[in-house]
Amino acid sequence: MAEQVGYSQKVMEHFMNPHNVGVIEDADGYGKVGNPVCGDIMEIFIKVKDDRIEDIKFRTFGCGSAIATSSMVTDMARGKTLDEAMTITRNDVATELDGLPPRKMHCSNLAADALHEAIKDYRSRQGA
Amino acid sequence: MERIYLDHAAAMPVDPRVLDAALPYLTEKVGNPSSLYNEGLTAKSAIEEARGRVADLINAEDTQSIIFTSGATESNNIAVRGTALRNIRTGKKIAASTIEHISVINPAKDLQKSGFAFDRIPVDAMGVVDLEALNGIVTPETAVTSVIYANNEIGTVEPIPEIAGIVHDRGRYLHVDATDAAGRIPIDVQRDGIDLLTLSGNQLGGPEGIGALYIRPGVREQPVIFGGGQERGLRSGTENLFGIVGMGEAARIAGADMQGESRRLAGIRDRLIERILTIDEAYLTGHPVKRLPHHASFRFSRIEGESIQLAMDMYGIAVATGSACTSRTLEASHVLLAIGLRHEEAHGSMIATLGRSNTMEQVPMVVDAARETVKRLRAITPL
Amino acid sequence: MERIYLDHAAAMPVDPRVLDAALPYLTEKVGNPSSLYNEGLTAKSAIEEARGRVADLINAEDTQSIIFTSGATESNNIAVRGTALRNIRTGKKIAASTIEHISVINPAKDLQKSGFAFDRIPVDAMGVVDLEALNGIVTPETAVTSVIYANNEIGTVEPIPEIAGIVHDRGRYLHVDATDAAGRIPIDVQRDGIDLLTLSGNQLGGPEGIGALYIRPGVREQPVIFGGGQERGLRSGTENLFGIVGMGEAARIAGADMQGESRRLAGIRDRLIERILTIDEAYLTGHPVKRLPHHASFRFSRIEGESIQLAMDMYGIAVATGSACTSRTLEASHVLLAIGLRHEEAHGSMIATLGRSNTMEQVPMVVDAARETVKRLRAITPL
Ligand SMILES: Cc1ncc(COP(=O)(O)O)c(C=O)c1O
Ligand SMILES: Cc1ncc(COP(=O)(O)O)c(C=O)c1O
Ligand code: FES
Ligand code: FES
Repeated sequence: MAEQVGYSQKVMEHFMNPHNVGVIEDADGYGKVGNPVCGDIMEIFIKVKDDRIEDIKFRTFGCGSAIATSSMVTDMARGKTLDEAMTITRNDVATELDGLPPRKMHCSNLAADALHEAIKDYRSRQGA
Repeated sequence: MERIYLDHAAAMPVDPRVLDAALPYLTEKVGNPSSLYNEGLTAKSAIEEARGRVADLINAEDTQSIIFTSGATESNNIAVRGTALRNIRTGKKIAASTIEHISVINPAKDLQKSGFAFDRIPVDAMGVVDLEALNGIVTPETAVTSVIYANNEIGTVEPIPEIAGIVHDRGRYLHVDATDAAGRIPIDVQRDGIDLLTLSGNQLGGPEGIGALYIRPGVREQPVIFGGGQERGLRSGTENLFGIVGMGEAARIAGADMQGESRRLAGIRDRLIERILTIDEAYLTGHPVKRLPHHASFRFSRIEGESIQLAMDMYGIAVATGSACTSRTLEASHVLLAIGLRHEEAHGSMIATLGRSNTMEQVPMVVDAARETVKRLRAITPL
Repeated sequence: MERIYLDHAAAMPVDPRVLDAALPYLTEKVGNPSSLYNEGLTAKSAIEEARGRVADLINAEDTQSIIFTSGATESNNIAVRGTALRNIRTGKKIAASTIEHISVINPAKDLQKSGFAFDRIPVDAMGVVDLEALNGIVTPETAVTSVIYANNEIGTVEPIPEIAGIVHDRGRYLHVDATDAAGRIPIDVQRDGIDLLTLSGNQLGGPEGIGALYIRPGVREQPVIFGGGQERGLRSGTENLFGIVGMGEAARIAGADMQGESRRLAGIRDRLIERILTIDEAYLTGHPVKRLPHHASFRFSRIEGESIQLAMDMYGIAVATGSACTSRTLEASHVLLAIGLRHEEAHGSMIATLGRSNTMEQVPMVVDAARETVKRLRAITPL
């Protein structure tokens, strides 16, 4: 009945111990998105082998949900084919995290976009 | 793990002495203060006694110059809207500093819809009101000029007597929001030249849901809320007896304890500031000297404040932040922008406001937690 | 001498169970409900739980349809001013019964200054709204029509579902002031067809300084007080956590206890009315049957209410009066005039509103005191 208060347990887990943090120096694809409204910035690096995401890392400047969605999307994408990874939506990420506060759904749920940018970057480098 | 609470500017526990004094007015000493039966007279006396105590704290010339409201937000609304509308013959202009609380800014913006001009007075990089600019902006048509006594986000204390001098030379009334300053530093409305002063009950150690507005005798006001005509017609509604008695007692205690307690907190504050500033790319916001004794505020480059708040909480420490990400509108703090920070810089703010439960012994724990927090968040930042 | 308190409609002691539930939020469980640290989340949860309990009491379709305010006066102001201004395209008309509380009437009068027409809906001699007149007065331009659920001076309960039918046929929104009715008789905003409903915390057995406004989902509102945007932007100001939790608990208790307690009080009320009416030239005001279970109101010819109140107090009994002499404006009660009493008749009013501390055993004492009081005052009246 009452509206959810604060972040879900899952968001807090990912926030406190984010997975796949860092930089891939020789990345095959790189995506960076930012939200001009509140200023969050996310970047995702991918390493691709046989059309699959073999390695993935991120760095994020932003709030709890910005960090948690980045961590979650990298988990979700790892091991997927590029086509599969392209189908991951912002909503999927939020759902996997057991939801986000409504206010945060649009502004700091950009991780899927960063992932898609990285894949597009990879594809354009392949000249596809 | 014992928690360390450092957000007293947002909400404070009620002083146990206040509770003792005010609780009977919730249970036994209940009656309509406008009625002449016994319980009503008791209630009325209690209210007038509380009014006197609040008047004493700020050296008001007349107890009747204090009206009780539902809180600082409402006091600010009356001071801005009520003064402007009642003194419309002065002119359709109002002015306020760029670092006022949003409960001053938003009623001022609302008046713009009714044709009022709303002028903003800039502050310098430390948050001090620019007196020359003030002198240029305020005119005889400015019915009310609003300047915060000390800002809640950056702690800077304004030179109110000088500001009052200019406002009275140039314009009409000076309203001062003393929500965070009262009970921390000595306020004297007569010495300071203040026409209207906002006070919060909770910020004095009293309950929430109660506040007061000092109105210098002779200043004309109109209400924002209309009804039964309580509080000289300026704040209708059955009196919040528990809140009023509590705020009165809190004002009395604040007056008696202020000197000692403020000195104690300033000691903790100074140590905290000194130690936090040893963290890489950590900066103080607000004035290094002219600041509230219980207030320490910072920014850390390249990280964001909501994350700071969440991480500090994991270490058992409650702090505030002015980050856009925690605001309802997701906009950067107008206060941090007003002191000249860029959006990215305004993001990484952390505010600690001290109170009775805080001790010098807590400082190392807070500093260690902050250091760890900054390290963690910097490890994942792309900036 | 044990005192008998019969002015529960003015101010009520807080239920001890409410105190137990709410006190921790004054002392330990303190934090900014907008913040994400532990104390903030606890505060936020407590607020949302309280909101749910208030919603349940009136069968609101959505907990978010409840906003907390500083009391019934403020809720009425938002319901009248906020609705009228936000729905100005509907038309610049508002309507209210002639027996509304002054916190409905005065904001309506203030709107007249902004060009609104303010139409009054008459009531009959028992205080029941004239449905035919209502049908004639409300038009498609009437943005909000305000009718009290049950009047505080005469106890009459209005036929709200019928009124809602007419208002929705003819005009726009129906606002109902349920300050005195809630927790006494069952209210169901969906069944009753209410768009906006005013509730008082204290009248439910909670603290003073807290109230609520139910706003049917889809009804557009604007705030009266501007600031930080709490309560969906409709009531800015740091949340009064103690008040909110207290009001929530009071709503829960009221829902659970209402049937039994109202029946008990109605028994006392009926006996009191029966016995008081044996006094010479004593009359019931308001409806003999459709009245609040805890409400007994009278008038005595040829004597004046302030004197009645003072004399009853000498016998240890606290009662209210609608006499001009006790009002701030020294005007006769608009409610008593609206039911057709002449000025002289309106003078001699005595109102008894019952609560938990009252018992059947007190009735003879009250009646004896009233009889003596009337005798005394009649002995010196020239009328
Ligand atoms: C400077 C200042 N003014 C006004 C207010 C509003 O106080 P309240 O929310 O208690 O109404 C605050 C609240 O934090 C404040 O810091
Ligand atoms: C019917 C009614 N509405 C509104 C109010 C205003 O309530 P408050 O004074 O608690 O704001 C009262 C107060 O007695 C009342 O009886
Ligand atoms: S990064 Fe600002 S709200 Fe998430
Ligand atoms: S008779 Fe005295 S005020 Fe009315």
